[in-house]
Amino acid sequence: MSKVRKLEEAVAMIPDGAVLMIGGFMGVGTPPHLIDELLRQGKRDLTVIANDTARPTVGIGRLVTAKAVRKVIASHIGTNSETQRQMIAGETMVDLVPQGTLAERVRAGGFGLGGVLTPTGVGTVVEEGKQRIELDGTVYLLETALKADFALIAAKRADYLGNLEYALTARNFNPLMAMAAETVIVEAEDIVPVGVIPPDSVVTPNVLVDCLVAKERRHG
Amino acid sequence: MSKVRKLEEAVAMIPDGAVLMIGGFMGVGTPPHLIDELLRQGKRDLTVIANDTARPTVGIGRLVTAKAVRKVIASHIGTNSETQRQMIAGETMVDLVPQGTLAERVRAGGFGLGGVLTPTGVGTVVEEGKQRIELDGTVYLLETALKADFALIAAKRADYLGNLEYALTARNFNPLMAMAAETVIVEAEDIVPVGVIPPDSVVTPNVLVDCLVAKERRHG
Amino acid sequence: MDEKTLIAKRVALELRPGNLVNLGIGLPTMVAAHLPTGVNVFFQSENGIVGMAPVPEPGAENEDLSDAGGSPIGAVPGAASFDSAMSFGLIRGGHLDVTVLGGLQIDEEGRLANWMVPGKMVPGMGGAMDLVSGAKRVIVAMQHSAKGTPKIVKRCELPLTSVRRVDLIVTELAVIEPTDKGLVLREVAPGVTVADVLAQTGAELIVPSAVPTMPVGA
Amino acid sequence: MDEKTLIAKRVALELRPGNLVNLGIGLPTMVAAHLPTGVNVFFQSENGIVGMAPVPEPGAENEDLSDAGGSPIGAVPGAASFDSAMSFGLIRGGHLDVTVLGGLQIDEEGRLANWMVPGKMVPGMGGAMDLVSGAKRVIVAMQHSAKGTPKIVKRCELPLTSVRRVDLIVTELAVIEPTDKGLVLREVAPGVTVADVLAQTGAELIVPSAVPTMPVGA
Repeated sequence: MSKVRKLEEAVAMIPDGAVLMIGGFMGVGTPPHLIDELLRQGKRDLTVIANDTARPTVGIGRLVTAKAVRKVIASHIGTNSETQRQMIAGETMVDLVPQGTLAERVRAGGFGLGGVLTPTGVGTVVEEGKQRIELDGTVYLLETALKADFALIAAKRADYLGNLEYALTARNFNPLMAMAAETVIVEAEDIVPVGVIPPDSVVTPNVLVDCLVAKERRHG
Repeated sequence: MSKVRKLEEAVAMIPDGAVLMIGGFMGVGTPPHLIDELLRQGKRDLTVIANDTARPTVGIGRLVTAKAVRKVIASHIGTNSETQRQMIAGETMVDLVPQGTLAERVRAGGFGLGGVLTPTGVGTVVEEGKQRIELDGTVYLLETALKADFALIAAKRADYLGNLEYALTARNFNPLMAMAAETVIVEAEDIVPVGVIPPDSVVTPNVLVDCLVAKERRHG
Repeated sequence: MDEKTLIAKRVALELRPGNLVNLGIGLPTMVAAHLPTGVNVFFQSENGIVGMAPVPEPGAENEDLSDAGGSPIGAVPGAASFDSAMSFGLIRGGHLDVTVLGGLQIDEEGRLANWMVPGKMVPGMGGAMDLVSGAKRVIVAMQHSAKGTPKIVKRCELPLTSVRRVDLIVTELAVIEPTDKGLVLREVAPGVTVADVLAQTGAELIVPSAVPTMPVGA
Repeated sequence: MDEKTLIAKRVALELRPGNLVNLGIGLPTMVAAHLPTGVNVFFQSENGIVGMAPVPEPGAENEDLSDAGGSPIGAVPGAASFDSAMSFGLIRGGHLDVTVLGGLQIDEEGRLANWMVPGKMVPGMGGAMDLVSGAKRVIVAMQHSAKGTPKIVKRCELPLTSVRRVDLIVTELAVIEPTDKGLVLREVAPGVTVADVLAQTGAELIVPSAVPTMPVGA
């Protein structure tokens, strides 16, 4: 049962209005062809959970610029003037979450935890509407789990089964998101035979991956 | 500033009564020479946080058999009749924690979280004395962070700086514990030059490691 | 076919190609040897691997590779190893398709007790509580009675492993499905009658008009 | 020496051999270029690496290796890369020795505001809140005033980054240490008087009998 799918087919599974987690940090580790294809298929009303929206012409920023996104949950939009404009104009909802909290909330979703207690944000605007819990004299905020319908993952290498490896800072949110979504779609730079990636090097085990996007044939 | 220390020296840092996290699962991934040396130096009144106490003559079980341990926090003592005997006789305190909860509590300690919400244990004896928190109709237990004075870690390879790699199922609790203790002492099967372990293969970054136990010279 | 093999064979029919499966120590471990032809699954061992397999031959054991009981194992091509937090993330996070566990008692609400006998046996819950709370499907594989005493009871006297209702109970006598209406008798073993099952069960069973025989070959 | 270089040089004196250090975007990044001789530290970039370094030469950039601003970086031998949860585990868990951040305002309680100006600038807090809450030592490196308006104030009007008291403030005029008694003037820049500092500060400063000059070379 191969997981390899054509790009169009993989992205066609995603309906308008879906909640997407998209890996990447300022575009590094964001799956470029999946973004291309979301745009080509004209998806609408997406909710995007991601670290940032990069720049207006880069990565997730392109979805914002194309007005494909209804809501963003991110830690940072400062490098994307268009996201800020849409937020201030009330065109796009933006939920800002401290980066470490965002990472833990995504992880909690994927790891079956209801949430975590973090000291980050206590006494700031981030605290609004949240439960404070004091333990041994330290105050924490209860931050709840996040889940998604789809995770769009960029990997350095995948084997035929879907075991994944990432490279350097392109790893970032990808392995966390691959745990936290109903359906996991992976764009890998290389697809290699089973066994090429040794067990200790696998960061995302194959059982988490639903769909592996076939490489574009650039030659021939 | 080398982190490499002689075995005696490294273990001499640990006072009687210390709280230790010790890696390993049924002895696999437990640092054997560190256990030997704890016994040789006659440590007493230790609190040991570990997955299990292996068997009476294996790994952490040897500390229990030698009555070096005052308290055990573990998920399983079923393979060690001596731990069970000492528990029933009231000689050793044993705190039993579901394995996944133990992993998250150790991780929370190392990751600066106050605790996590888990569905595991709800409605069972594990719930006693704990806070129940309901989110969106699901009940969770609030499980709090664990920390230790020392972590005793078994790694497959360390580089001169203290970057660590683990092998197969010998990884288990080791990388979690390497985050959660004030002082981290590592016994590595091999110590290799910096650069031998590539950045993406490092599981425990060197900045977490305080002390690397020199290899025993078995020949020459 | 002995009773344990019968149970293992019947449980094996519940597994689907590609499933991630965790087998408990003891009887459940036997399921691996009875996978139907063409059904490839991935076995997880909660100490940190997906893709466990038997050691292929004596002498090929590896010190760094064992199952949750500490016994040497092997691994399939494409296996992945990870730490204990990730291992239980897979279990608790709903990524584990099936867990097969032994049981001491199961009650009419389908709740399992399998981790301790107060005053007698205090092994600790290990991964059992997480497995029962988190797996998509929980199958209990056990003998129907313990020394003549029914293990399927009105209400567990032993401490519960989880309040979650298990999905299926497979014994040497029957296949029983806990539902919101109660325990439903789904199949009887070859040569076993409904009356036999009822006689050895300490809880009320809902018996459909037709109860087929377990589809297990000799 | 320009003002920013002065600040960077002074901050660099706070770093100790072996420290794990996170430098914010902008002025704090300049600290890396001014490490005292013999002080080797590890720089973390919160997008997932310990051991970041400049790209050694043009053309050696790598698409998979960037800083938290998305700009290409290099790495030292012995660097380690990891996911975002681990990166913030290092920060929140007390493993990060020093974070150096810019500031918009700091108040008499040593509380920092540096992530938004309501109605004007809504970039999001990124990693700043975790860094200020979690690092062992928080150093704010900033210019003393913004267009003539003091940035060190009685009480922050801008939304706080954290209620945690920062450990040191380094500006082109002074080194100020927030304590439980208030803001203590520790050093003045070469050629700057105590009166100069007081005139450009919007908060009360505790001035010891002797205030030495910043030990920074030309």
